[in-house]
Amino acid sequence: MSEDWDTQDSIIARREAEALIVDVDGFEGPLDLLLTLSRTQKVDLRRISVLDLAEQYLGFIERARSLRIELAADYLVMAAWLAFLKSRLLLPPDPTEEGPSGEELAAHLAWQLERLQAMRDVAARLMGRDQKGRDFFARGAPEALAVSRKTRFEASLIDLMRAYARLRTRDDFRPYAFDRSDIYPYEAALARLSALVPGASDWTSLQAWLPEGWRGVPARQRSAIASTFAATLELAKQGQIELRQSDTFAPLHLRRKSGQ
Amino acid sequence: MDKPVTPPQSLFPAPPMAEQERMIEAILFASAEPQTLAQISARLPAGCDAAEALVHLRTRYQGRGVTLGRVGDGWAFRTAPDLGWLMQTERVETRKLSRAAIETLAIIAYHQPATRAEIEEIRGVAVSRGTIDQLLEMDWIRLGRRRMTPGRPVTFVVTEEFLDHFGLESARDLPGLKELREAGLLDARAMPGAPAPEEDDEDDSPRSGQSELFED
Amino acid sequence: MDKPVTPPQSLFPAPPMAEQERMIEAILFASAEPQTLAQISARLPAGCDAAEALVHLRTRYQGRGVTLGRVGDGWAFRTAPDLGWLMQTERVETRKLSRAAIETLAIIAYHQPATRAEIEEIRGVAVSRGTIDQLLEMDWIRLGRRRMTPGRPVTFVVTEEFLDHFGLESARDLPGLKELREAGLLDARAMPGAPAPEEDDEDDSPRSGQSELFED
Repeated sequence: MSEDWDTQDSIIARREAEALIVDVDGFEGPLDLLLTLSRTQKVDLRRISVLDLAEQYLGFIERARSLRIELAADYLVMAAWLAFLKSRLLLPPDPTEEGPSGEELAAHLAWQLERLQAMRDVAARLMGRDQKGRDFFARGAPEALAVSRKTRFEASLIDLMRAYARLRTRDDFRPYAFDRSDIYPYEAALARLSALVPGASDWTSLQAWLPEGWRGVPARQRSAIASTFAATLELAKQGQIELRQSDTFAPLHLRRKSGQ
Repeated sequence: MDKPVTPPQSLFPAPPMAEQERMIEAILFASAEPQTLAQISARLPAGCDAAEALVHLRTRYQGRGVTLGRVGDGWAFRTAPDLGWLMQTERVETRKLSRAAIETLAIIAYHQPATRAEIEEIRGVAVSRGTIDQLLEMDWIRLGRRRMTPGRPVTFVVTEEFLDHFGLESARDLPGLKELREAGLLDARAMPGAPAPEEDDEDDSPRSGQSELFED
Repeated sequence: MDKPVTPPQSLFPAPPMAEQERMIEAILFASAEPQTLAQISARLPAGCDAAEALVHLRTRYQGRGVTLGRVGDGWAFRTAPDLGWLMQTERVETRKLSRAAIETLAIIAYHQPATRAEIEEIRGVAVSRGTIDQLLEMDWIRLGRRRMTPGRPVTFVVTEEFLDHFGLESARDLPGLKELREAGLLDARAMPGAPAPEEDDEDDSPRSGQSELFED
């Protein structure tokens, strides 16, 4: 059937159709292609023959296939739908069959094309308007005579959404890294211990020197013990404290060095 | 002579209208961004009628090299468009928008609030990555309310910056909007036989989009 | 009638004086810097008398809210000196919100009401007191209802001010992860060999802070 149609087709139209195939990457989807094909009918979009258009489209797909041009799936879906539409339009309506008539479907397609064309037209009109920064301008030197200085923190919605996206996908690809939340830094331990040592005249277990909130939870306690222990070594080295351990793995005790 | 109405709580009479006009002129000249009536009023002394003063000011600048215009809820001075050719030095090269981005923008503007699915249905093709992103980043579109349909999709609407950029007082002034609406091209028409478009269960957000602007 | 003097080299007569005034008005309005007479003249069509037009323009703005004045060698519009007080609130320094703050804010917006512990779980690091204070002070978050769990921790929710700033109608309008990914806002470039990002919704937070790696 499409061959008959091919031979009847004028050479010019065939050339145009072939140019379309070569340019298939230039189309933004099947509707765009249909809209381009519809222009060859040289009538108002409202009076377009959807049947002819379906033929043209199917012919296009046919030729693209014969030229072994890969078409994206949505072009093929549209072809299948148009073939279905064509059969509905050509065959007398089956009274037992439910669903919309071929005419209704065709009208909807024509409307979709008209709508797409309309959106393109208004998009062009929009871009053709005078634009800020090109045709008209805002004040070039906005004044800000300051008396009160206030810091305003700025963040855009994009920043917010990106921050969230980053957080929620971080686990997918974050390289292994130490997490710092349960780390009690050595500097903090040293500062804390140095401040407390003058009051430590009696032997006290190292455990008792751990800061509030770092006891009990194993991960935190471990870190606190390590850094506090390192701090005791430093203070002992400086001669500020004495350390005592009765046995291997026995609790470590410390006190202020006598005479300090 | 009609005196400006002074609210009873103010101890001082409002400045004369000519003075109010001067103040607004100063405020709007000083700012590159449109200022809303509320923002202007907040900076004026008590008892001022910014709305009236703006009308006077706008008339005063008619036909001048700089004109006073409305941008959504705001007001701003802008140079007259016919003098744009004088401003080569100030011209900012904007990023060239792809055809897809321009069409997507137009669809959002004319159909707002529009969901991604609606944009795709109209263009007949998927919205490519980065298109929405780019328009958001340019501050030409923003998120609207979620559609109260299954899946509660996000919607997009155009911003004041969009209106300002294209010199539009409001989204109603989009070129050709009325004709499109009258031609039924802004209707939400489903494919015959397909399930009808889901109605929002919130009565105050009809699916008709822009067309509702014209409903009286 | 005195015609503007046209230099012999120009084929076209100079624009009328009123038009020259308009042009200079637009140029000075849009310029970021004061413009010298020579700079203005260079931008005007041949045959214009910028010096004379400036005199006219200056007279026109006398007593207005903005005045045309000399600044160094150049000419510029400036707020009338007596209205300087109107500009007082104008000076605002803008600084980018810190990464910690924007992340905390994002978590509250997406998960509200959110407790401090929940924020820390998602971020994987402790939230400093200052970050929360800053967001509270900016009026972007506020205290929500206490969580009915042991310790009855306080929760945080976003404010109207937040919605206003980010141009949102409600926090529920924020796109979910899936939508972010579809909009190209979320780069799904996974590390080689890493599993593909799961298609989860914002509600089912896996709450998998790295801290649990250290749990016994």
